[in-house]
Amino acid sequence: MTLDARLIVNRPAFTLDIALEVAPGEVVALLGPNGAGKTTALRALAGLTALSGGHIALDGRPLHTRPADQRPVGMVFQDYLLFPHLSALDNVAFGPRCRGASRSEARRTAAALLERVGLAAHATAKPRRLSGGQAQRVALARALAVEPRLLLLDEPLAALDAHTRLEIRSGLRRHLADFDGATVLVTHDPLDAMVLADRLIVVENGAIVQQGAPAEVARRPRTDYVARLVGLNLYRGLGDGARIKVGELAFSTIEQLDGPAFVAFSPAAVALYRTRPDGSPRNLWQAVIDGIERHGDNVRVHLDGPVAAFVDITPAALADLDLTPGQRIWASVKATETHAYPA
Amino acid sequence: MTLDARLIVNRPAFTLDIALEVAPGEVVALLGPNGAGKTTALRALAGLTALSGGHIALDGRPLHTRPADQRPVGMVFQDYLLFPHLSALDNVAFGPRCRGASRSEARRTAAALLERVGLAAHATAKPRRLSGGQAQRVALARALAVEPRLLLLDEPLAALDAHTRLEIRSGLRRHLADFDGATVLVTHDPLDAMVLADRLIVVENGAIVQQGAPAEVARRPRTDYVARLVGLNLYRGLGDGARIKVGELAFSTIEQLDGPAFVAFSPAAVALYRTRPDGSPRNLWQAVIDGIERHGDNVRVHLDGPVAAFVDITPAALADLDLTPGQRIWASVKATETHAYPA
Amino acid sequence: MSAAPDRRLAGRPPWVLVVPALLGLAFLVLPLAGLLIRAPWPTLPARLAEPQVLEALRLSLVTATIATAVCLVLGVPLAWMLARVDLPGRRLVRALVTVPLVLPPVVGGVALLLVLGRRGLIGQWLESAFGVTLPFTTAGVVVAEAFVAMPFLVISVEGALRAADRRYEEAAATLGASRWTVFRRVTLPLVAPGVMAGAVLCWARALGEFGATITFAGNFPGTTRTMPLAVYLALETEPEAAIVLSLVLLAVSVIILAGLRDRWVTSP
Amino acid sequence: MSAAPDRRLAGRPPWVLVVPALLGLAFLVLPLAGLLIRAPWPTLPARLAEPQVLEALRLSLVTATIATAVCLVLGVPLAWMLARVDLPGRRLVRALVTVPLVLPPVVGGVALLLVLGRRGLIGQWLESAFGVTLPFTTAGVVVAEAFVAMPFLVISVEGALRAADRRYEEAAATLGASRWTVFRRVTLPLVAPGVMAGAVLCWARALGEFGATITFAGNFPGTTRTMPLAVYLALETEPEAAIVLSLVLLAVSVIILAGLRDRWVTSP
Amino acid sequence: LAACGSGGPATSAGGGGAKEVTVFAAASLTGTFTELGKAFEAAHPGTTVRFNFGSSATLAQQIVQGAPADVFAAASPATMKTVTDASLASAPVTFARNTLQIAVPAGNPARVDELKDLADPRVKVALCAEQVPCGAAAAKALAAAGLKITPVTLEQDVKATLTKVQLGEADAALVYKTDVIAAAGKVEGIDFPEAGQAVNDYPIAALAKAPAGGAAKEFVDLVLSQQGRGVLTKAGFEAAPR
Ligand SMILES: Nc1ncnc2c1ncn2[C@@H]1O[C@H](COP(=O)(O)OP(=O)(O)OP(=O)(O)O)[C@@H](O)[C@H]1O
Ligand SMILES: Nc1ncnc2c1ncn2[C@@H]1O[C@H](COP(=O)(O)OP(=O)(O)OP(=O)(O)O)[C@@H](O)[C@H]1O
Ligand SMILES: [Mg+2]
Ligand SMILES: [Mg+2]
Repeated sequence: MTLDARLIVNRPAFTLDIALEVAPGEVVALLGPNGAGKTTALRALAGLTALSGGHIALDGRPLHTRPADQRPVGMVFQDYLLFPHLSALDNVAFGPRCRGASRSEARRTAAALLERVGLAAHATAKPRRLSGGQAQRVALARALAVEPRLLLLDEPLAALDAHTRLEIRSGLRRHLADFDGATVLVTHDPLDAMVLADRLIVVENGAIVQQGAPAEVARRPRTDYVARLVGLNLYRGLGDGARIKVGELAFSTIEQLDGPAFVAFSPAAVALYRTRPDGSPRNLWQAVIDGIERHGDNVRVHLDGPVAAFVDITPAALADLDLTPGQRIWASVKATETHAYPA
Repeated sequence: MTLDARLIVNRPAFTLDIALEVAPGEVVALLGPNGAGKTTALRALAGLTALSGGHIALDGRPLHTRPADQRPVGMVFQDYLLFPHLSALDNVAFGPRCRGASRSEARRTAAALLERVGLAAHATAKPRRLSGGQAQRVALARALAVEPRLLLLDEPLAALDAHTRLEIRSGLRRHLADFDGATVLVTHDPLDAMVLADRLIVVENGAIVQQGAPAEVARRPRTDYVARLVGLNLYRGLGDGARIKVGELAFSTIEQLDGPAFVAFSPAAVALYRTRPDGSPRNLWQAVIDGIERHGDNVRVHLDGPVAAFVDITPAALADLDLTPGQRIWASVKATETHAYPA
Repeated sequence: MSAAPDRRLAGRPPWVLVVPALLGLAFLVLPLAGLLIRAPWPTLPARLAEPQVLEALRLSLVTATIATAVCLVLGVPLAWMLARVDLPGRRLVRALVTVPLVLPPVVGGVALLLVLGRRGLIGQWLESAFGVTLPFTTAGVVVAEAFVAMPFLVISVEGALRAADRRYEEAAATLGASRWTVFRRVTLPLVAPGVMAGAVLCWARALGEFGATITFAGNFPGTTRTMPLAVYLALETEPEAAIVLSLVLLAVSVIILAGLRDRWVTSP
Repeated sequence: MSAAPDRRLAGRPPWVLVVPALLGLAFLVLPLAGLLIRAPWPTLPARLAEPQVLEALRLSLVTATIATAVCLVLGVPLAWMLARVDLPGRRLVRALVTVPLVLPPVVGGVALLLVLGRRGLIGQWLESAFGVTLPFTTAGVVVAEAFVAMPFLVISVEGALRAADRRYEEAAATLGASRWTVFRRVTLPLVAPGVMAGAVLCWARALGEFGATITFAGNFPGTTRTMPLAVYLALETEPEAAIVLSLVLLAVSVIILAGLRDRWVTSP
Repeated sequence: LAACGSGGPATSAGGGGAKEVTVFAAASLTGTFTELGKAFEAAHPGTTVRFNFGSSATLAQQIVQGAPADVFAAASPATMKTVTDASLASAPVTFARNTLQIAVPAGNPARVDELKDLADPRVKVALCAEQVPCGAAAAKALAAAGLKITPVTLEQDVKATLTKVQLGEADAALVYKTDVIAAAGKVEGIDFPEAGQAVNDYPIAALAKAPAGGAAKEFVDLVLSQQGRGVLTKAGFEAAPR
């Protein structure tokens, strides 16, 4: 393990307590809602916030006893915090200079890194003259210039527009792949996390609620937050063979489970009927329409009832069914479309 | 038309020149990359930035001659700008007070609006105690409290995390539907625009490059920016019956077009082959793999060659094909999967 | 939003900063120590009990406070004009605001006499029209102190206004607030800490004001003899008494400032 | 990021602000008008040509500038300590910094003598160890001016430091910068406008300094007679000459400040 | 003309029969005049004496600018002249004179005995500036002695000069005898013959437009009376020739 940490930070109204292990070359994404403690965790790793307890070990050596400027850590801040009075080159050269390199040496390192992120042409530009994407790449180069063993990125893509974001995301992906230290990335965009990370850690309210490979987390969300993030309906119930009891409903699933279990299904997998259908779908319940909104090319219907659910239908279906909020309706999901797993 | 405007703003290195018509009750989204001039357009409508030319008419009366505080306009700013020293209630009551209501009257209006956005319980909270989503709703209530004829929203969802965003978006959608004036919404998130707006106006570099219903824009992007936004590959070429010449390639399409034309297709519609396939797809070209990244559950492959393209394939396919960057490969798209339209 | 950095982890303050800082502090505070050593401690209680001391102290505190209020009423709008209105020749106006700072206070007092004295440009008219004369009255003390102290307020508040986020004012304008309403209900509450800091500087300067006061308002016990004037007179007869008076003035102001300043400086 | 609001559209400035602002400006500037009216214009050129005037002016500018430099060297680190280091009793220290502001300048001069004079606490030792005496020297003028002017610098710079975005300093720390490097290469460049504004206040105050200077450094043409001292003495015999000298001092400082201030105040 | 406006300054004659005499006096008279003021009040029940002590030049300026003063006691004929020139007072009378002494710090570290010792470049001498009365007097005395000395400082007033000696900054200074007496114990005074040729006269006058009218005259009379002379000589002033 490159990084092995237990981070405990106590604040008046908030406690962070998470354990974190990152292998060399691995990229771990911390995902979570606003105020979950993601930034606090990064700051604790960087030495900008004191630990109330726990430890941080990097390559086997304790890190939490050292001040921020003596940790082999590179950090990319949410809004980059490029020094406004220095050129892009001098921003990148700042770290090597602080770590003892001569001026010309530091500049050489900086120029090489700017070259690598494709910004050699902007070396002399001041940060205010850089676009968001360019600034992000300079910030990355600046963090990498100190040859860190641990790279920390706080919402590196949040300040970019959707267009730039796509490009910068793949660029970042490439740079992270080249980096052989541990990387911890904070984001609240699931797509960023999926694309960039080898492993997701979902933090809610200062504690880890789920972790695993991106695809695994996406397929088997364990909290409402994660389910919404990946666009699934999720319920927690009690398994009893091929049925999972959720409140007054019992979902039929193909998996055989006993004890506490989750059942998840996609909003597109739900079918709606004006009258009680008489067909194969095993999971059928009556619901009330809570709201209707456009969702991409489709329409998303919010259902209330024994369980709350999202349903995606086509505009044509909407017109056929003539749905309005407040209306009672039947909803069904085929057992084969559900996915159940132990809670 | 409620709003009929031609906005011209000249800046040293930038010129905005757009015409804007919004019907009563209509929601128009201004979509565009960073620096396109979206915020400038809103500020010009609100009277915070002077027009260099053009005009603004609201309900037939000229608006551009009046100072900001005398325009019947409500604005929701990107980071809400709730007055930090006033409670939520007093923030909302601020506008009515300024427009001459008595203190108790203004508070009654404000309380009713906070009730409507579901924040009656937080009326006495100071903005710093509100979550992002709550702050956004207070900002909306504040803007609506002056009973504007024109509602302007600058990236109303940008500051929220993905989780909160979903909820707030549908809430906002509901509130906008209730509003009978003209609404102009700025965003760079295509999903926000699709969900919230009746019509999209895409602005690039100070000028309108495309407008239309969301589905129409999504199906028939006219610029690279829009195409990327909606996740399509887009090329501009010369139609010649059922073929469109794009550089050295000629795409077969089902539409019959002559003259300048666009052809668009989804990344998922592209198939990749290690050797030249011998099958039905009519559009076939040889490309070089430029990069590979995870994309949700799938893998996105960037192709270089006669045309640049994104291709989405499953991880299984990736493993089968054993693709690596730099490799040469064959790509094909069925004519039925392409969509062509006049440029 | 940004978390307060934890200082325990920030490394020790570097000597290259601590040494000059301590030197600077010593430079400002050691002379005070000199006064303390010289103070006639045995006779101190008796001297403090003298009614004139209390009278002068009360007068000093009252006039400095009223002068600060006058400076706030006139200076905050002036700072607002400098920061927010596109004046032609704003640079000149701003430089003129510093005039009372550079003018030796005694000359400032003479200038005030020339303008507001009984025979002065405006004073003449004030007297004939309203029967108001300022020199040699407590009001005159306030005028002299306000004249000398106002630049500090104006310059501080202008700085705070320039640093404030203008977008709140724009938001208020879109809600229909006139510029006056914006100023009163948005700008002023937002820059309150800056105004407070400026008022503190202004008050301290007014409290220590001597030259303009004695020249413009004279030196009458009970009406115009503030502590600095009492110190001056004591210096004529009993230097020890002057030290005692100075220490009283300092003690009172340090107690008041130490009680108030942190709240103002630290609130964002 | 936020666009500069366009003032043409912002509506006319409200009278309720403009009137007090203009009153305030008049209050600060009218006394100057009084001086201008009283100035003996016919004899002005002859008076200005006197070599002592130029000598005093030169001395004033030189000492005020050196005093400002001293204040920068000692005051900026002190401001940094107050703003960035968790001192016990910081509120008291900050209140003590304002001592020279409240102390009547003449008493300030006496206090300086008690500490740095020939028989003073430290002056004694300075003389025996280094043969340095400060009173009656140009260096003494600088000391007196720096003593009186430093609080303005410290308070302004502390305000600027508190207003600065600390996160840049954190970013520098993660790049391996020690606190000194952070201060030198990040903090200082970022608060440069605040430091400049403080230096301007400090310089203006030093330029007008009278009481502490004459008390601590004395008054000798060429070495310690600065403009305010010349003005004061002229006032004893020839008020007209005093007015001329004051106007010269004011003109020079207004020209210098008008030439410099805007750049500093407007840079963010 | 006599009462200057209802909203007038605090020094104007108060109502209810109580009278006020406003005396503008040189700061060097603080001690003696305060004592005389008490005596005056004792002798004239119901009348209060209000003093405005300051630099003579400042006081003269204030009077010229319309200050409501009844009596002006200046530290030099020159400053009194400013007031008489403006026709605000007539016939000033010299009520006291002050002679110079050499003041040296207690113990006389520089061993100064007579005036010419001040010419020794190793002796740091503080003088008053020539613009103020004690400086003018010192210049006269030095001229009479035919001495040219280079002082280290030309002080704004005699107290400042004395402070320099008291604190040991200067080895010697030419100040008034009254000041040496007031600082007894901290400085030593040395008489010198040339002092006789540089006597400084203190003129006093009731002002022409004195709001207090006759009471002003009475105060001047008190200062000039035997009682007044007694107080002044006790403080080290020389009585003016009758
Ligand atoms: N300086 C601070 N002092 C006290 N509490 C703080 C401070 N900074 C943050 N907090 C609190 O700590 C908790 C975690 O905040 P943190 O900034 O780590 O969240 P986050 O997960 O990064 O959220 P976001 O997505 O909004 O950036 C929140 O409850 C927040 O209010
Ligand atoms: N105050 C200003 N002065 C000069 N130029 C400005 C100012 N504000 C913005 N600009 C420029 O005007 C152009 C349009 O900016 P605007 O803020 O309207 O873009 P936007 O579309 O809102 O972008 P974003 O998505 O980043 O908010 C940009 O080139 C920007 O640099
Ligand atoms: Mg965060
Ligand atoms: Mg914008």
